[in-house]
Amino acid sequence: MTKDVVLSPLARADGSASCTSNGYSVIAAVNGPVEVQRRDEIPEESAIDVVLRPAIGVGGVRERHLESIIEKTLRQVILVSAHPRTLIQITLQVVAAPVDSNASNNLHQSASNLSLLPILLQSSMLALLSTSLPLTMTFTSTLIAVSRSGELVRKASVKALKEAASLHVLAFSSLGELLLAESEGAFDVDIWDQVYRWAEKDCRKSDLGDPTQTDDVDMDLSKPGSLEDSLRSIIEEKAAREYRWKES
Amino acid sequence: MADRRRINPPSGPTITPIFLASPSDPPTQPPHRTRPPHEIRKIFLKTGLTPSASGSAYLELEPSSSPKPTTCVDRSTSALKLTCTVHGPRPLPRSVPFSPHLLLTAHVKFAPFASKHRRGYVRDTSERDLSVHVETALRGLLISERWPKSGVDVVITILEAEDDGPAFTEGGSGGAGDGAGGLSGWGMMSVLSGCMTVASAAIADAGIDCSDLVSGGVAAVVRQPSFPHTQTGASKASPKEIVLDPCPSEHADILAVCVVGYLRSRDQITEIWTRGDMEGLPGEEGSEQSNFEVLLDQAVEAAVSSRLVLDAALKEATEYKLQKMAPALPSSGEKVKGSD
Amino acid sequence: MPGQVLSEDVLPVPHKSSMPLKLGPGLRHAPPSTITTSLAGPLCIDRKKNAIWVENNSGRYIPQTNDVIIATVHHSSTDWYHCSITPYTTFAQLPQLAFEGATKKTRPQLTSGGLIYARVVAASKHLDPEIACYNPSTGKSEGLGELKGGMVFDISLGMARRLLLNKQREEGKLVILEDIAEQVAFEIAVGRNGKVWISANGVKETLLVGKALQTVDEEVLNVDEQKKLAKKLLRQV
Amino acid sequence: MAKQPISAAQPLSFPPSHFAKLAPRSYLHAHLSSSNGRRPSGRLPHEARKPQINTGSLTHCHGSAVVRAGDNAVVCGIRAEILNASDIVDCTPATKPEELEQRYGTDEEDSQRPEIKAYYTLHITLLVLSLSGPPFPTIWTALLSALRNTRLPKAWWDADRQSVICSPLISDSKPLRLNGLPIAMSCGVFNTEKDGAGLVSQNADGGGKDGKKWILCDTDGFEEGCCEEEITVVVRERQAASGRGMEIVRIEKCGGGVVGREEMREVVMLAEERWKVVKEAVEGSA
Amino acid sequence: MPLDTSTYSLALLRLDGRRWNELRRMHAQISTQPTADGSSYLEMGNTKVICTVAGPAEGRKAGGGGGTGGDANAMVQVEIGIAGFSGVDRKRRARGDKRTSEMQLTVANAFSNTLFTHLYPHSTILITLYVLSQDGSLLAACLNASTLALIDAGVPMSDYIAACTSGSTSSYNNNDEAADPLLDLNGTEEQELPFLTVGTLGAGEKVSVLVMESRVQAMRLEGMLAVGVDGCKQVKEILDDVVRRHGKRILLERVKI
Amino acid sequence: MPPSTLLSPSELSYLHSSLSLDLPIRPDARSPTTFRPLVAETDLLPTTNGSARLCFADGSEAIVGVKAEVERTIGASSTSSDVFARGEDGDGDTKMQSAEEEMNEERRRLARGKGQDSWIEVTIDMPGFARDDDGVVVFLAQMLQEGLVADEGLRDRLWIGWGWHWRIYVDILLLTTPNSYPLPLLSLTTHLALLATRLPAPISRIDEDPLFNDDWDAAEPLYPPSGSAHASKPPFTLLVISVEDNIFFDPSREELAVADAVCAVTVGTIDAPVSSGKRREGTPKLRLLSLRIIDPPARLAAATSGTEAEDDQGAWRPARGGMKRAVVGKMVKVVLEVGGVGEEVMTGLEGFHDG
Amino acid sequence: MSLPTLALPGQLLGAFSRYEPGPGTHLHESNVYASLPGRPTASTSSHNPSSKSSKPSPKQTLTVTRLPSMSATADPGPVSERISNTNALPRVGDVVLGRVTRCMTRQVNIGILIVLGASGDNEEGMVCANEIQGVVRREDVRATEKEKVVIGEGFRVGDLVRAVVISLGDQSNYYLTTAKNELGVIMAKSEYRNTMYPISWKEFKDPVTGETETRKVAKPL
Repeated sequence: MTKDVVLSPLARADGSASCTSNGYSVIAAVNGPVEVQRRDEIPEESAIDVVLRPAIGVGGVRERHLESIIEKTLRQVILVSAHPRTLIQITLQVVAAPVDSNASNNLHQSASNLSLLPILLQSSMLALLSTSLPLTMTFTSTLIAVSRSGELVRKASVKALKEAASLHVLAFSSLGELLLAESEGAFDVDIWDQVYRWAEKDCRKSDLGDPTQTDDVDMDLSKPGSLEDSLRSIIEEKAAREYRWKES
Repeated sequence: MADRRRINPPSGPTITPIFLASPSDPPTQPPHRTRPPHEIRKIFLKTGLTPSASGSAYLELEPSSSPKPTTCVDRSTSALKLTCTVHGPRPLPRSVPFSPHLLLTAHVKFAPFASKHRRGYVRDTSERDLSVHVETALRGLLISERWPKSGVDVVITILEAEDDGPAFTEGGSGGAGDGAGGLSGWGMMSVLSGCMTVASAAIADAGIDCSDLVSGGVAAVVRQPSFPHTQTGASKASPKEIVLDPCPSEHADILAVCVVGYLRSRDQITEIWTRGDMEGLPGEEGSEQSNFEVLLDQAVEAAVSSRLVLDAALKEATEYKLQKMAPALPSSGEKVKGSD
Repeated sequence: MPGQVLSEDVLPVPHKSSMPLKLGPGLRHAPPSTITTSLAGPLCIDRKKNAIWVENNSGRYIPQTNDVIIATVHHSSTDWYHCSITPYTTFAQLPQLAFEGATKKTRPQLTSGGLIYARVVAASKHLDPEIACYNPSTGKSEGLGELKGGMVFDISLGMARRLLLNKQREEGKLVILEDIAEQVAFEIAVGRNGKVWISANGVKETLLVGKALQTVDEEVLNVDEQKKLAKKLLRQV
Repeated sequence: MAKQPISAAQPLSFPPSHFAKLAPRSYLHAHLSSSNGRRPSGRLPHEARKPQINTGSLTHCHGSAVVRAGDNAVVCGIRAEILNASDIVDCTPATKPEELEQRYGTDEEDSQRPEIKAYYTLHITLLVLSLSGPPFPTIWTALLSALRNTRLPKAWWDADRQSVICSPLISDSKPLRLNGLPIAMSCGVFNTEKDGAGLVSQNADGGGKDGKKWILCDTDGFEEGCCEEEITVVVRERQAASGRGMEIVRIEKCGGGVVGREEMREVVMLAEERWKVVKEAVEGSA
Repeated sequence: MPLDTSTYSLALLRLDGRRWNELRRMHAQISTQPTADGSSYLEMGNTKVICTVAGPAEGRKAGGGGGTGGDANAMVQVEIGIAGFSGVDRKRRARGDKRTSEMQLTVANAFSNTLFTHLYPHSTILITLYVLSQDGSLLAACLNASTLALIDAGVPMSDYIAACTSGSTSSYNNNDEAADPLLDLNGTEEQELPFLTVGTLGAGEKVSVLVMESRVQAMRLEGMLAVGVDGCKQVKEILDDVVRRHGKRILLERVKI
Repeated sequence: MPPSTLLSPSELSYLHSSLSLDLPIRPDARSPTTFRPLVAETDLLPTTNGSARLCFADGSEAIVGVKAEVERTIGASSTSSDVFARGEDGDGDTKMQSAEEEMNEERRRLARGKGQDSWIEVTIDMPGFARDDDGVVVFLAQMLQEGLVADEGLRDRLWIGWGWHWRIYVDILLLTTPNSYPLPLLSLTTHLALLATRLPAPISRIDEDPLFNDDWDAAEPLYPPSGSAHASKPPFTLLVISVEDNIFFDPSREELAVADAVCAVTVGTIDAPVSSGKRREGTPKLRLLSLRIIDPPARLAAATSGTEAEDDQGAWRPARGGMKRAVVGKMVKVVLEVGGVGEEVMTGLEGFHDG
Repeated sequence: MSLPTLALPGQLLGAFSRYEPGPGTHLHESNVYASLPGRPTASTSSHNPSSKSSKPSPKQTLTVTRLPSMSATADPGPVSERISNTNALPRVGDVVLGRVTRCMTRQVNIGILIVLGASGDNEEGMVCANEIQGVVRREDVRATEKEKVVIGEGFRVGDLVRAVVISLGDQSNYYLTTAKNELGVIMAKSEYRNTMYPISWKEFKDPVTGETETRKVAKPL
């Protein structure tokens, strides 16, 4: 799993994490709480600034949009009232994206848009944990595609994504709330319901996911089990490493 | 450099469709002025259409020449459509040094689809120039020392511009494109007059103390359309006349135009913008007045008649407010604040 | 993990009801009696002190009252020095008279860039932290004040905490310093803000000590490894 | 207890406008938890504002629309311009900075002409004249109405002029083909859990924990300020393939954890209601 | 080919009739602008530059030009305006133009190290250069003009900065060993030949500015540099002369009064 | 760009009142219409088609360079109407002497009305204005350009032949920081530069691609010198201020500071063909090309404390409202009238050019 | 001459000989003109802030009521939205309500939300569209023993404060004072974000936790 998730790879940042999954690879860095510009200072909370840089070129409209989604979500997670009038800056750099045959074509950009979202969320979550900023909860997120024939696909390939009838990204908090839901394509409530259930299984503690879902549905965090479990295990490992000195 | 604020069309120049001028259609004939020379076009003016602003107004000139049977995709005569929002008075941004009075800034912007030639998203020279004109017209109006250390922004968006008639189309992309390029045509002048009127209404709507209202008026020297189609006019001199509120597309060649921002109740002028050759007007030799003065007076005439509309619109709005506010605050003077 | 609610049984039962439960970093108390974690890390419980907290090593230092820190003077105003404790955060206020025996006449002249060893006297999330180089009650410096010469090394917050434990060897499992101290004489000041100031006779020695600490920190060496390292380094001098 | 006179009485001593400014959340909370459960705007929580649409008013545009919904006002102007195949660098269709737009870029695609000589490029400009509350639904409606209103002139390649020539006759021009009529609805979630929702919650329903939650359709500017969680749903009638009925084409929800499965169903139903209303407004305008 | 190598090798004369180590006619005046604190007008051949100096003045404008020196020193700011008509064919340089700003930076750095900026803390010295016509050696001309203007403004400096260009008689591609160095290239020569701009501190060997942006064999470099530095000496003489004459005039006027 | 005067409110009010007397008194005892002395030279830049340098009394200085380039006229093709026009006019010219004389004559006649605004480009370079599109700079550029293009005589002279025309770049360089409205300075300098501008003489026929006589001496002046058949002068802009009912030319900074209103008046000459021959020898008749009101600096500068009544004689405060119609009329008259300020200035400038 | 029921800017209202120009009017060539659209009213009130001399004038004072801009569109919109875009700017002597945005050792920054009249009467308050920066300097916090004031003990970020404008201040801030009994914090939340109630002139109490926090408490009106 160290292959897919690395905690604090960056020495200078207060906290950082890098994730690799499904052809994407992202490095997230968190800095904060630091001094905030007078302009966007919030009296009773800390401002959160998400910066997303695409693999190639500079960010545009699409990146801004993703940034706003991530910012809204993290605001729920970070204990913003703990550090008022400060800035918490999250920088997300897409290192690698799956090669898209006709990437030039905008029409499918939106698809890749969503498929990028989970790993962005995931890596920023991990980066936050490594920063040890006070949080209200943790969360995990996953991407589920619905093919034209109506069956659900996890970890859809680029091709599958392109052909999918609809795409769904859902994020669940450790308290079991649905934190975020982004869906596009054509579908109806029942399909969405199904997606919801699948996603919940993937994300939440495995004890409420049924045994059939043990195949590697998670963000490649190697050992089976839900994303939340793997998240936990990552942290445990970190702790173990840091407090090695205690034993012996 | 690439525009990252919006999703852009395919890279590569796009051009406005060129229409086949089939002589059969009436619309392709240049429209003629149907109004008498001293009549201005109908103006629709209403305040308070933009609730999110401190004050706002919308102005529309109704196309004078009778709307044609719309068999044609691009209607050749367009009507001026302006919206103006006023923000403030509000505290000045930190960057601006302390000022004991109200600082006014005006931003005039054409919507990209406002004119025949597609406009860019950044303000070009002609737009900036218009802004300067509008500021000049308004500054004289405000009783600015009643609003210390504060600023007010007047934002005018031109949804639809006067299409600039011959002067414009001939002059190529009149200044829109090339940096400090050529001037844009006569249409600009009537746009300015509209801007002044609408801005004045919006400012009054925002409840900012003014010494008067300013209304715009345009008058032009035109060569009477003796031969409709000759552009090479100079040689064959047909009689010149002065018309109020010229609609550029209606006049084969306009020789000079004068815009004024006029304060009626003070009989003063806060803004003049005049261009062109105003020589050889009928009855120039005899009279004491120079051609310019004759033209100026006519422009003022136009301003006076647009002032009527301005007053009416404000009256209506004010009555509306009064009856709305009736419960809100008892109409006794002392309780009003924020002034002086 | 953040967001977890600590069940009652985890909480230490106060053997003396008089002694209230102390909540360390990483825990939030929402009245009446729910305690939720806000940090990720091992949960530590000290039954004697009846305290409970979440260990964490990384991240940025947040000033806490009574912490000792190493700060850099950025600039000075009429009666304040403005010092930076961590980069890019608001400056801490150091009253110019907050030194041992400082009066209007005899106040220490600190230049920008100067190092000081100070104690956080006031830290609230709403106010800029205030620090002092003496104990307000006694007026004694208690080892605080300007740090002259020497060098500052960055270490993790956890390491800083370990170094400040009064029983390093037992609790902190730190032997490296003692071992080195046997052969190299040096002064050391440890700031909670993840900075350690070291001054030895020569630059070489200073570096040696600093490097030693940093390696111990980064590679999380246990006692024997530390001893090894100490030997290796000492061989060089 | 002494608090009653203070915490209860004091706020009431403000006129409503002040109360709204000083403690917006409590103000909204007070309204919603009052007997009639209406919002400050007098609307019911699930009541949306009806859009007023008029189209085709802009002369220099091939299609245009002005949409007002409450205090949101948006102008959309669409101009078709000719892009000679020769100058094409990449074939991204003209779109505007709304993520949905890309999804429905296909709408414009229809308008591209099969000839190799040149394409129509639609320059779509949206101006928000007045903003209060989430603008997207209004913007989207404006865009739709404008697209429906757009007519592209008949065009052909004129060999000797070496350029594309268009017929000026409206009779020759043809409208755009849109697939379906997707309508967007957004609503906010007002959640008093996070804060001990100020004054009012001090009464019976004491704030802090077990706070109340409301789903407010089509929030206005004031309410938007009080709602963190925001949901936008876009629905349209099913396309031919999978029979009749409605289908969802987009869900966007972030900023909070209140809306789960059941709530989502509820929201979608509201969206479908909304669809009917807006649909007739849009069609009425044409 | 601006420099006909064949004829050159024979007559050792350049197209404008100069010999290899000959400067172009150089003409300069001091305090041409009455309103400015210091000003100068300088011609190197057909390259004509006007320079005005404002300051040292309290406070500093944010950004602009190449600002250097800490708060304790004066900041030297340089603005270079290249007139649209200065070139052979009309070309408008935008303000943000990269080449211009690079030149600004070069000049700013050169002078913030030569001037005694520590005498004027928290203040700004603004050097504004107007290029009226350019025909090679632009940067050199700017440097020389600035020196004069600064002297006129009475800003103390350790010594003159005198600059000129030097090149090599044949382009990089046909690298013949026989390539000789050239002094003070004009516009056409600059287009064809490798060249560098060198500015020395006073008549000494101290090189304070050295810019080369063209490709040339390393071995030629030394020769070019030598010639360049030598040229700077000559330039320094000329500048010095200008200053002295100006000084004399002022003294005379004093006497008259 | 409000010129900052260091005058106290009371000084201002004194100045204002002394200027508003029936027989106004200017600080430097000038008559309302006299100008301050100025220094100028032309043809200082060999690389340009025309150039001028002008220095005002207050030390402000500007350099203008004019460059002309041949350019293909977009979308211009010898359409039927033009051809027709040619034939028609062709009948008239039997008594033309030499060939190229005739050609020029014909070119001149055909050019009529063909000129385009976009053929003339004015750019201004000002120290201290970081951005080229700063409101003030734009406004000045537009102002000057307005004057130039308003004179169709100039526009037409740029016409070379079917499909070809001159494009003129007027680059204005302000050397000193603008301490007052630099408009007149820039305009007069431009005037001189244009006066000195010469275009290579075309030797090709109008319907073929242009060829030019590369002999600079043979080049024709852009503005035919006075005396010649088609004599005309470049337009120029004057700054006129009004205090109460008095008007003043070439206002100093202090005078500007108390001006009730400021006007920029652009005048040009009437081309020979237009005014039917009744032109006095030497100076051609003047006409108004454009005029606009400029914000008086007093409005921009900090107004004194908010005393309500306007009639209080204490500190002077900038007047509210606008200017009177009559005053504007007066300004124009004084500029235009035969032997008026306009002519005076024009002849004055011509002196510099010839000398 | 009777007053018109409705006046527009620049409309003649009466001669200076008969009327004093009050708010919403101005003087031009010794006549009083309206400077706002609205209903002019004449009143014989001795105190008229606008008259240049303090001597009580027998003349009537003319005023024109400022009216907020209102959405002319069909639906009225929430009251807050309708009123909030009236442009209120504080004047010296006005009572203002604002929220503490930041505490520093020497001053508290306050975002002014509502400008009440000089009388401090709620009814005539004006809501600021976007909050205006104000500051209470340490010496202006309370009237007595100013030098002992510790900002941290008087205010917390988020508190609601009633204060009086003492000067237009510098380019960014209005200067305010709370040095009066009825001025100071009127509404405060505890660390646990519960609204507290005042129990003394310098303390608030959290009803839920029962903890108290110190403030510069405003005496409830």
